[in-house]
Amino acid sequence: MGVTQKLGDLGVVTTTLETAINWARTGATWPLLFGLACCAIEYMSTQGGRYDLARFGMELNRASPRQADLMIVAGRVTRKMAPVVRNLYDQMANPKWVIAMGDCASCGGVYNNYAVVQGVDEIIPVDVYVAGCPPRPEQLIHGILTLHEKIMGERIKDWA
Amino acid sequence: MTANSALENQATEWVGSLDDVKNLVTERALTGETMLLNMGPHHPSTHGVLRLLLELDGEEIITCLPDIGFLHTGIEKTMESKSYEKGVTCTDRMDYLAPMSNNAAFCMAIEKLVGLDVPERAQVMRVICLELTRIQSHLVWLGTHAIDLGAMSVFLYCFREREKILDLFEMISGQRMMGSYIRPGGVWRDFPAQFVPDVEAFLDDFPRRIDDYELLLTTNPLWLDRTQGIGVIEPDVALAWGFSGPSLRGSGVNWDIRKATPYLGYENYQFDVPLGEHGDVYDRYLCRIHEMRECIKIIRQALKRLPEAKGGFRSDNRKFTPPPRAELGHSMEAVIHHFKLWTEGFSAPNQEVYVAIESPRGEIGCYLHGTGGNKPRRVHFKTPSFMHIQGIPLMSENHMIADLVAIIGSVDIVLGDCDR
Amino acid sequence: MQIKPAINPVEAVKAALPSAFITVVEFAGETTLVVEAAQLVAVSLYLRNTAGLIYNFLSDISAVDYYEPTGGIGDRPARFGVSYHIYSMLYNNRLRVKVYVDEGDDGSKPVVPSVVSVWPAANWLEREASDMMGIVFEGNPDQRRLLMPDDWQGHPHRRDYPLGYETVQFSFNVEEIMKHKPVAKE
Amino acid sequence: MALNEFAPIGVLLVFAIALTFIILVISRIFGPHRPTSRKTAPYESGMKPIGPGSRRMPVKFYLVAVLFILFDLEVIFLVPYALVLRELGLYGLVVMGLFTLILTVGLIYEWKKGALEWE
Repeated sequence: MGVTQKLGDLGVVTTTLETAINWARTGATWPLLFGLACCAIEYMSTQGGRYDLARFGMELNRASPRQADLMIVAGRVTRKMAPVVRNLYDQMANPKWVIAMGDCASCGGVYNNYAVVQGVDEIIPVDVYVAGCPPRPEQLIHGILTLHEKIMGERIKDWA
Repeated sequence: MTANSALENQATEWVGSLDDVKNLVTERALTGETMLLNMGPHHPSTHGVLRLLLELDGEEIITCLPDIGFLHTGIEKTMESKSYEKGVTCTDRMDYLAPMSNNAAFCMAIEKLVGLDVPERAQVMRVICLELTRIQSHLVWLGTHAIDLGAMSVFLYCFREREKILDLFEMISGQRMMGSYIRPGGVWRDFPAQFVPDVEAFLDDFPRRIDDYELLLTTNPLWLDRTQGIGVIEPDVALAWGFSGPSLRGSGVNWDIRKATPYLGYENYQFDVPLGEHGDVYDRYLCRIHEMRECIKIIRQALKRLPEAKGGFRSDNRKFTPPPRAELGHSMEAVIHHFKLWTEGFSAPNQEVYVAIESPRGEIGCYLHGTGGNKPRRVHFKTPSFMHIQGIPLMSENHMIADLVAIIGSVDIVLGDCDR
Repeated sequence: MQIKPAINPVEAVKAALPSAFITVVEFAGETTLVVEAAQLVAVSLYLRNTAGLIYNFLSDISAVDYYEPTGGIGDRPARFGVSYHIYSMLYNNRLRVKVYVDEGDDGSKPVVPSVVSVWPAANWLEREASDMMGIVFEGNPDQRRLLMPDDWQGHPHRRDYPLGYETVQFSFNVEEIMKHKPVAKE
Repeated sequence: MALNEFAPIGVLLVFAIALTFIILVISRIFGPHRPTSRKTAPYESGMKPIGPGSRRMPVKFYLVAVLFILFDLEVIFLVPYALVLRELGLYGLVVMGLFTLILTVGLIYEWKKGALEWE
């Protein structure tokens, strides 16, 4: 019988190192300032006063990939932009996650033509897809919460 | 080979050649005296994915080469494979800060091509939507322009007001930004009863908000130092390089399409066009702030004209506009028109038209060429951001990088608008 | 200084440069002046500098491809039509100057003289038309591609260029598509 | 006996060194290191850099740096004076006034010389 089962969940007393690390990582996932198109404007509204991403510790948009640990691909990724997106993803330090915000980033959306990469998962691995064109701020926050649940479930050796 | 040695040899011997930019930059760059820096697609202050290849002597810009196309989504090619009614939703995503002015440009081009009439009530509704879009677009411009130059709080205030306008758009079109509310022949459906009181409530409260922004910025010495005398462009140079809108009026050229070639009944509204004298960043800022106040005047006059405007919210020429649902129950022609319009759409002659209207950024022109069938042969949008980005090198000669940030903010560019 | 009253651009060009004038088309209140491709710069300079015209603002350059999938080019004189939308700020009237060019018989690109010397705004507009339609504007200072990546093959806005449509993924065909969809692992 | 007045500074020193040791050294030992060639490439807004990274810096930067250090030291000298402002009274005011006056003359000289302008 594990300690938690015997004593019940005493919060920080019976927490595991893994949960503590994951809790710290979800507490302040700093997004990369990476707005491409219309979803970036909706992303700015989410950062604004009414929907306020600061509640999730995410109000600090890091412009350089070195200091960011969450890349929100907000907008349509074109053929000319694809190497830049891959370059930025490579230059981010582990642990890093990706949210494909909007239909254009998730599956090419309205633009099924020569110029747009049909879904950003063709160039970088994506953790959460947020539907919508552009997704409402509530949809994006729902996507972020889904990502937090995913992070809470991760093991230490995934990133070690 | 450990990490830092990889960094060392990468920095010293740099493999690659300068010949592709040889004829564009001065020879000082080729000898290595000046530095070539990418103010690239991923940069906090380029308002989107614009890449500026800068040749720098220390902080000073020698040459600035804009490189666009990072957001070219082939919207015009996609619209060639869609019928006219379906093409309206594509235009929303072009200039994503002013979706309704793209819709209006495209729909007015269709109406001109097929000779479709727009009832007076629909024109007044369009004017209200366009002016609300102009306010919303200027708020995003002011927010991002101020945050680029360090005024964080203005960004939050502007987006607080913008949320109110987005609620109004959501009430009439169901979508906050990409409403596709303006359709060929008029608008999608009538205003809900709650819309007009809400707009009046917004208009009563908004002038006080603009005074707050002016209080924060207009007489702020920091703001004046960063914007006055920066990015000056003379009127004739601006005209020759195709500037339009507040960027052109900032240099003192009195050209506003709503006044010069009135459309949608703009000749009935009294409003004045703000002009700048020096054509620097500060004058363009003042023009747009003043323009926001003018929009309030226009919307108030439009709201007064709305009740007695004749006609419905959309033209009832059933060849082009689908009949309302209620009519389908009891009239055979309505079912036939409904079926034809929603399966194949209407057809337009094999001719070309060009319609230019005043979008918040400048003159947006829609060149539409029909094929005789139900799909356009060619849709080409002449967009203001395209010309303003072409003009950035003119304004940024021997300025500093920090001034370039102010210049980019002042010409209010949107990359979706530029690359289409 | 007494401003000269506006004169009709079509008559003025027909009188001043008769060899350049081909036809005029009136449609929906717009006048289209079709001119010789070789004399385009002369006509543009004339339209911009003459006292009664002063077309000093170049609004837009649009290139159209008249290629018909069923073959031929319909009733047009050549496959490519480049139309220049110019606007006179003084007299507040618009005009479209149109030029028809065809591909060279050995498949070489159509050539149009550049009007950058007349209106500097045409620089990027021409580069976009040449990038999208494959029309060479000789005299344009920068011949590089503008919107597409530099190593892109073909000109996307030509009518015979495929749209690049990929079959949309639904529940019934998800297996075949996932087989050859390049999903990035790491 | 004067030694124990410096005790708090000693404790502060120990804490500072311990903290930096914990942050830097331990994270370098236990943190995972996977330097791929793309990750260590210099970041230039997502594009490949043009031109060698390290090059001759323009002299203007050096000029600005020296001026900054000059006036920074002046402020550092003012800080201890601010602590004992009451005790020194008029005498302290005159001495420090002279000290700042000399540096202000230097400031005016270089302002007129145009060293503060960037060109």
